[in-house]
Parts: sequence; C-alpha cells; structure tokens
Amino acid sequence: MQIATRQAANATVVDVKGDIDLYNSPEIRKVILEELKEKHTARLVVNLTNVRYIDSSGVASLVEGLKVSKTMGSRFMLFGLSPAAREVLELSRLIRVFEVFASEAEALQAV
Amino acid sequence: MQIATRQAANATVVDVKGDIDLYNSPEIRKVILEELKEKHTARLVVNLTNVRYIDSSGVASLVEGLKVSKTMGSRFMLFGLSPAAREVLELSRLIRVFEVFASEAEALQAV
Amino acid sequence: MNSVLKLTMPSDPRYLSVVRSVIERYASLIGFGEEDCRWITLAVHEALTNIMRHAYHGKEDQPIEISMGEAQGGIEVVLLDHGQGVRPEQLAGRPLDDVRPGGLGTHMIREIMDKVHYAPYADRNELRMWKAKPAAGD
Amino acid sequence: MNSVLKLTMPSDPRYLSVVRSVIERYASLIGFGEEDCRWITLAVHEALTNIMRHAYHGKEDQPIEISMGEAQGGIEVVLLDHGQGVRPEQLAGRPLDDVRPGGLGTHMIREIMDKVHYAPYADRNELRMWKAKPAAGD
Ligand SMILES: Nc1ncnc2c1ncn2[C@@H]1O[C@H](COP(=O)(O)OP(=O)(O)O)[C@@H](O)[C@H]1O
Ligand SMILES: Nc1ncnc2c1ncn2[C@@H]1O[C@H](COP(=O)(O)OP(=O)(O)O)[C@@H](O)[C@H]1O
Repeated sequence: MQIATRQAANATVVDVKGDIDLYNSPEIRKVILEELKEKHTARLVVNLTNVRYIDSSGVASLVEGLKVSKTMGSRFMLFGLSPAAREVLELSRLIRVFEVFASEAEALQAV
Repeated sequence: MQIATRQAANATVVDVKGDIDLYNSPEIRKVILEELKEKHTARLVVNLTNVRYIDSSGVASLVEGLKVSKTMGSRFMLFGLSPAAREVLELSRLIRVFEVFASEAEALQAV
Repeated sequence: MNSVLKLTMPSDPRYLSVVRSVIERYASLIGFGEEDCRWITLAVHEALTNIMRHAYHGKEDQPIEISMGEAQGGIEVVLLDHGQGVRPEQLAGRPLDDVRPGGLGTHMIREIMDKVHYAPYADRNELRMWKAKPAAGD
Repeated sequence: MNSVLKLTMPSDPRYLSVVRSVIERYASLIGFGEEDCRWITLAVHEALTNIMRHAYHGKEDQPIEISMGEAQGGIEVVLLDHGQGVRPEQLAGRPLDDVRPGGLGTHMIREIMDKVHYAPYADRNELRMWKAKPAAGD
C-alpha cells in the first residue's frame, strides 16, 4: 500500500493505493489522525480510487477518522470506492454514515 | 482456459483464452492436431492475445503442432504473444522456430 | 471434508495478501462466481485477522493452519490456531447500528458464510466455515 | 531456510494455478520485481509438473509439499514428494537446439534459478531451488 497527501482547493486529499488490511491500516490511521488532530485540516478527503480491497480494520480506521473529524469540527469525505470497497462498507452497514462521492470534483465542491 | 476455432480469410484461427498449463494443454493439443490431421487445414493460426501464462507443456503442444504441420505440408503461425508468453518461448530457445506475428491481420496476410 | 489444499503460515499480517490470493483462486476453481470469491476471501481474511489479534494477541510468529476443500456442495475452510481460545458465545461483535471502530469482523463472517462453527479444544482452536455453491444455472 | 509458508496439495494439475498465485505473491512480497516473480513462478510450476508426471506418473491424489522462505538474501522454495525418485544426473532435459516437444522443464528451472539441488532420499524426494534477490537499487 502507498499513501500520500496533497492540497486540492479547500481540502487535503489522502491518496491511497493498494489493499487496506490489518498489515497496513495502522499507517492509514496514523496519516488520517495526524491530518485531523495535528494539522487541524478542515476538510479531509480520502481517495479510494486505487484501493481494490479493504478489510474490517481498514473500515475501522475510516470510522475512527470520521469520529475524530466530528470531535474536531472538520469534514471527512470519501470518494472513488471500488465495487469491492463499497460492498464491504455496505456489509458493515457503514456506507450511510460516511459522506461518499463519486469523484474528487464532487467531493471538493460539496457544501 | 477457453478454446474456439473460426474461419478467417484463407486460414483457420484458434482463439485461446486463459492460462495454458499441464492442466489444459492436452485440450489445445487435441484441437490443433484435429485441425491439421483431420480437417487438413492449410493455414492454422493460433491467437495467443488472451493468454497470459504458458508453461513448458503448452510450449510442447505448440511444437507438436508445428511438427505435424510440416509433415502435412500446412502452415502453422502464432500471433498476439504476451510479454510473458514470449519470454517463455525465448527461454526455451523456440521463438525462432515459430512464425510469430504481431497481429491477426499480419498473420493472415503472410505469404 | 475432503481437504485438498492446506497452508501453514505465521500469525504475521504481512502474509495475509498471499493467503487471500489462494482462497480467491481456490473458490473460483471449484465454481464460485467472481463476487462470491471476493466475499469468501473477505470472510477468511477477517477470521485470520481475529486469530492474529485475539488468539495470539499480536504475536507474529505463531502458527496458523488453513485447510480448504469441498463438502456437501459447498466450500469448507477450516482455520486452526494454538492461541488463547474463548467460549463460542464470546465470539461476537457489537450491534451494527452502533457506529464505532471495531467489532465488525465476526458479523461479516456470519453474513458471508452459510455455516460458522467455532470450537476451542485443549490443544487448539478450530473455526469451520462453509458456504454453499451457487445452484447450477445461477 | 526460515520456511514461512508451507502448502500441501495433491498431485492434480487442476491446482497448479492456485499454487502459482501463492509463489508469485510471496516472491513479490519479499522484494522481487514483477518479471522475476513471473520467472520464479514458472520455475516452481515446471518443477511441480515434473513431480506430477515423472515422480507420480500422472496419479493425481498423491501429496506434494511446497515450502517457501528467505535464505541468504534470496528466495528458497523446497518441493517434497513421495513418488519415484531418480538419480540426480537423470534429471536432465534434451539439448535445446533439438526442436521437439518436451524436455524443456529442467532447462527452464536451471536457467531461472541460481541454485537447484535435487536429492532422492529413502522416504521422499527433495528439490531445493534458490534465487538471489536483486541488489538494492536495481
Ligand atoms: N479467533 C478469535 N479468538 C478469540 N477471540 C476472538 C476471535 N475472534 C473474535 N474474538 C472475540 O470476538 C470479538 C468480536 O470480534 P470482531 O467482530 O471480529 O471485532 P473486533 O475484532 O474488531 O473486536 C473480539 O473483540 C474478540 O473478543
Ligand atoms: N521430479 C522428477 N522426478 C523424476 N524424474 C524427473 C523429475 N523431473 C524431471 N525428471 C526426469 O528428467 C527428464 C527431463 O525433464 P524435463 O526437462 O522437465 O522434460 P520433460 O518432463 O518434458 O521430459 C524427464 O523426462 C524425467 O525423466
């Protein structure tokens, strides 16, 4: 898995590439929490376009990001879910708690 | 693996899809020998565009087809080799004994 | 079960992707469609991560054994570990409508597989999972 | 070798594609590039088909054990069978410039791997294959 952050318009985008599983979800968790807690990012957008596979520990990291963002008064968004990633969020009944967008443009424009 | 034959211009094309290995090379061998020996096909063209993987038993079936075609006075051609399939034929020093074309059109036009 | 493939691995999350590829290929080979293969792979993966975290408490050099085969018109996957077992009723997640991290794995496993049976023995813990093959023509 | 993954399979060619995916993923995980992974996979595959055809004479229900791990800066793969062994010098193909079907597998294995060692013991035959990892920065 590779993970990188960049600025785009009014948001910070976290680009993730590869599988998110127990082996590497601690890394993605760390990046997300750093952005929210230390850098006080107001809008954090996670790009899952290049993520084929996500397991429950990956989902847990996203849920944790969502919870922290609420505490910090920031916005936490996802976009580019593969069918497999979407299925996993649906199976865990969590798809509805996230703000999910089809594309980066839609996520950045969301009010 | 899936295998199908069709007529194209002056030749019979064998379309192969999937991996060619010990498990299914007997099937491809059978189709090739049937075309050459029973149907007396004058030009047999094997389409490897959708073959990602080929092992030594697959190579052996192709070599057998080539030998039989020589005995029968027919022509035996290959096209659409993936990098992996080409590497295997190179490793076995057999690439030079086959007539290999880049595309179906080139194989059909070959004189 | 007629167990045909058996894989032994250490309890190190590093190898999870290798194991996933075995499960996914094997399920496909015996006749499951692409989507089912993904689900089965996810269920086995979740069960493996549970063993790593809960039975072995994150120790990465402990043995896990994965057997797969066909049984009664379906796929059967059996996981063995020698870590800390729990009573079967403790193997349960949290209610799904409570949004917080964690507690999802056992739910996913039960939703995906048709039968799940966990048994802690004196010398090992055994988790058996079974899923029916799609009816012919599906 | 510190063998980390061990796979047990029957001598049925049906399962070759599953085993290939394990080898390819494992080689990639420990640092081989895409092309090397394909080569290593091909070598192990060829060695497995040799066991199926020559040691077990096509019988499809005999056990084969595949262990993989890292050793001396490379990948080591060990194959075990309980079929008919041969003297190591008989494990040889035909000259490559003689164009005919067959006799390619052992050549491929030797060209791809850096070390190949075959040993027939009383109760088993053992084939050890080793290939160095690319130097860092390659
Ligand atoms: N293989 C196992 N061995 C021991 N305990 C387990 C095992 N799998 C699950 N459990 C127990 O069941 C609980 C629920 O597991 P799960 O739904 O996967 O969520 P999580 O692992 O995130 O807690 C775990 O917290 C643990 O107490
Ligand atoms: N695992 C093995 N057990 C016993 N004999 C073997 C084994 N592998 C190879 N051989 C012997 O070595 C010969 C050459 O093998 P190979 O180069 O793979 O070509 P082929 O298998 O097409 O004959 C075989 O014909 C066989 O006699």
